[in-house]
Amino acid sequence: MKEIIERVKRISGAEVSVRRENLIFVDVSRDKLISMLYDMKLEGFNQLSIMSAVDRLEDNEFEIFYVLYNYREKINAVVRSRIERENAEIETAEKIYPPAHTYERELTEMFGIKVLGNSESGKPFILENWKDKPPMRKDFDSVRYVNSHYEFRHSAEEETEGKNE
Amino acid sequence: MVGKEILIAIGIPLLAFSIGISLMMFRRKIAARIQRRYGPNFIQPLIDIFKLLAKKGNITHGIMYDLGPIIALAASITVVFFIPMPGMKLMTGSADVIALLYIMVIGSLATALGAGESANPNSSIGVARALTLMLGYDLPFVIVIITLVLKYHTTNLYAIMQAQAGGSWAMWVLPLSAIAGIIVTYGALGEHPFDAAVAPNEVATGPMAEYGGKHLGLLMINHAFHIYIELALFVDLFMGGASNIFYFYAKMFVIFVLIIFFDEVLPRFRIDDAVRFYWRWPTILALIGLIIVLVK
Amino acid sequence: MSKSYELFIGPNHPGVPGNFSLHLELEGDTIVSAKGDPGYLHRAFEKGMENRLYIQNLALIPRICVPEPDINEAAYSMAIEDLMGVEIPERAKYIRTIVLELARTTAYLQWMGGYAASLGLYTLSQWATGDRDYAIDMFSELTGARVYHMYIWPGGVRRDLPAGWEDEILGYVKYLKDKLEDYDNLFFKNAMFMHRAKGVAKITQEQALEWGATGPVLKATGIAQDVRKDAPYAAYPYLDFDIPVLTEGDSWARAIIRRMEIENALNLIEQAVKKMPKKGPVWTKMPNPFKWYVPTGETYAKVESSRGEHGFYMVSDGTNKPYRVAVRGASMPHMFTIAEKLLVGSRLADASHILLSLDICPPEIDR
Amino acid sequence: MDKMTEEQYRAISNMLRKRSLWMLHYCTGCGAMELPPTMTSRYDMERFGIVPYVTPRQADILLVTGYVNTKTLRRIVTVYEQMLDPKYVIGFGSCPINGGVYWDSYSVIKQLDKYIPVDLYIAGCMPRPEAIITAFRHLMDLVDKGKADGYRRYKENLDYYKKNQRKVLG
Repeated sequence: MKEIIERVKRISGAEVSVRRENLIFVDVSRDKLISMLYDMKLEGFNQLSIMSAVDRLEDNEFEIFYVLYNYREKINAVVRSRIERENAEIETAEKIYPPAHTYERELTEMFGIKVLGNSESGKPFILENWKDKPPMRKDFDSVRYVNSHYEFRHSAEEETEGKNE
Repeated sequence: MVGKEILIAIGIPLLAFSIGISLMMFRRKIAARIQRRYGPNFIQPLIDIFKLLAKKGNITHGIMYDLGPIIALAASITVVFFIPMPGMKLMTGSADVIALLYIMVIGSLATALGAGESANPNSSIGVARALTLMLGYDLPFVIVIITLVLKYHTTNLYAIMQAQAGGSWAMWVLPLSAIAGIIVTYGALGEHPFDAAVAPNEVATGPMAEYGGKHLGLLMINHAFHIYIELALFVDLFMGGASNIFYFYAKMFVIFVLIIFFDEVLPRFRIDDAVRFYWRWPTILALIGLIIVLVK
Repeated sequence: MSKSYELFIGPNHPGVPGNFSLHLELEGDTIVSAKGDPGYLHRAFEKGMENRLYIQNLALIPRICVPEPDINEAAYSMAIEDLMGVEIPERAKYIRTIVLELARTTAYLQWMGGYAASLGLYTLSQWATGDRDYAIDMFSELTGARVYHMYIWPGGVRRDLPAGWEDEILGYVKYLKDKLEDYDNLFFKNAMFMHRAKGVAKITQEQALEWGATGPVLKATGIAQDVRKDAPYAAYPYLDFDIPVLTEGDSWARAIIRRMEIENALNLIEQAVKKMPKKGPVWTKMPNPFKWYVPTGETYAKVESSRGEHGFYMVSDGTNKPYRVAVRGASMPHMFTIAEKLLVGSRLADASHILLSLDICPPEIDR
Repeated sequence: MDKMTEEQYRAISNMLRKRSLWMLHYCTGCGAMELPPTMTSRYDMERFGIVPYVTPRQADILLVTGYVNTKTLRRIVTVYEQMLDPKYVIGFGSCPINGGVYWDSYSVIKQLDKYIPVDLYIAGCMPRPEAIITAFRHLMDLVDKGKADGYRRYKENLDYYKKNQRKVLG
């Protein structure tokens, strides 16, 4: 177990923190993200479990994370990188990990982060006719959206249901 | 005398329909028991048909769409007149198997035309599959018919039936042809494993996808006739018909239950597999049957 | 006249596993391109969880995956326990194992019904769903609910086993083992099933690893990757079991793997019931649920679901609400990376069969 | 005399309708999970003549099984309009009633009966098979008495429903 962590630590630009013996976190800067993923794949992290983002509103940044898994060493690694919140964009990782293609489509839709090199980034995926700001951002208030778009059933209405139509 | 003929003309289709629908009732009940359930009300298919005919909404996609089920039903009723039924003679005396082969196609073609006009791709695929399957089972069926014709030296269905009277059924004389015949009956009834045309998981009931309400009711009535026709034809060709209607019904029932048993435990063939199957095993069996007749 | 035409399968179509849509382009009967269209079940779980307390989320998460809700509870609880540094009692571990394996059995029986129906064999659907219902009875006795149990929670399980439940579950295990023989005779040894399934939707080991396959899809290609062995949770380290592996990689192999997993799960339940400490606490004392202030940090907790690796990535900012929870369902890569590629070149008749052989669960994709 | 036969016809057709309710095989939400047990050998809905049918043209009942998000609502409206009269809608579980646990979800609609007429609601999350069967029995009574007239209400108040649909579907 330890050996693989040492090997990951030797990759340039990697800041490794060990959470458990089978879960490590690797922080890299934005410009080294794709090369880091490439190096991780060479180290045997063959599977991309999930990739998504965390909206760090107070820092005005997005934190992109990739959860990778090494089948031989049985260890998970989370590669994280922070990007600017305004006009956020990242490069695609679909050449390295094919499943990233779908996760990136979801990322674009839910966070509004543009993915360069992904042919379908920005096309409607899960949402349909969405006109508001990307819903997973922290400054999107879903309760306010709900109150302005849907009506709740009130007890008084329940009694007259069927009559007021 | 004319009055009696009119009575028979009405009576034969009615009787055929009741036999077909009662077999449908048994079908659902027996299938339910195989599937470890109680099953529906016994007269459920009848209720379904009446409910469909009582539906209010109507939708049409064109003239053929409306005419399709009607032509299919008319063709089925015509076929019923040509198939010998014990105790009721109207046109059975002149029933010619080769003519029958052609009339039986009309129903399928009418449904195909009607479903094709609905412009639902599922319907079109289902129709294409149904016609392909027909191509598949018609080859062994024609060989089987030729075998019987050569065996009994007549193309008259009634005469073929009469020749088998007294227990020497074609089923025992020509067992290979009979097996081919029953496999053909599976396909003609669209039972598993040959139900690719109406497979809900693939083409959403195929030709019936756009039919609802009264149209579907007519198609269900047509299906009842269809069950009767295929089984009666088999009974007449291979089991020597019957002397009275109850005996006739019993024979059909036995064959039908046999079909349901296999139907409930087999997955379905892909359409290409089904045609390949038909052109291989039943065709080989039918050909061997033909050779046996020719050599004798 | 162009040769190809478009066909939308779903969302209202029995061929798709749930509320999901598939856009196919066909030439004759052969599929030339396939595109999944998710989102019909999108309920914004990840957003909703950010607005709720940790304890409230417990009611939300089982709904992420309907056929097998307990994996969500287990993974979510494990993430919280990891962040809070809570160790759960021995007996709770065993109870969790039993519940998870029973849930796995129900999920596979449900899958079996759908898979057999996609091949046109409705009798097995009826039998398997009927037998699944007896397992649901076990659940409703244990947890009070048929589908959404909310039984596994941070710190252990919600309450102890009712009296006599162990015997009942052993009785059910025995009953289902007998029934499995019926299923084999009806379906898994059926020549026509083999004819339909063998060689269909074949993937090689390299492809499976490249495309991010997990669970039965990966095991069918010959790789024994299973979270229960690789990152043991609950009572799995104390139990003796093997990971079933086949090398064919086609639809048949995936079906047989799932069939073997049912047997595996039943054996695990038996072992766990026998090895379980007969007395002891089932819940580590935790603070008042309104004051579950989870320490700042990130973690990734994963369990083995019936479809593959199911994980929760959880970010906490030290308050009593999660800052961000991301759910990893096995169906996402299975559908969009694997199925879309496998469908191309196959026949329309096999489309629904391929989707079910990969066991796509739409609620897990949409969340 | 004419009126008499019409009444009789209506009574008979209602009686037949209630014994043969075909429901649409459309799993709109997680409530679809409890439908297989209801349909199959344990509870066997076919005893009451309730059978799942595949296309909207063939079906009588639209079962909205659980939450409806806006993307599904568009399909539900289309499917509902494709069905032939008389048609009935059952709202299944607590989500179509008032949003259920998804009360703050931006994608789930809160009241189904604002968009299509609902004849019957089944409460619970999720309703047990017994509850589903009870609901169907209740619907049978309504059909028998001619009170399940959602399809008529939809035609009469088409503007109201269309206005609400446009509001969420855009």
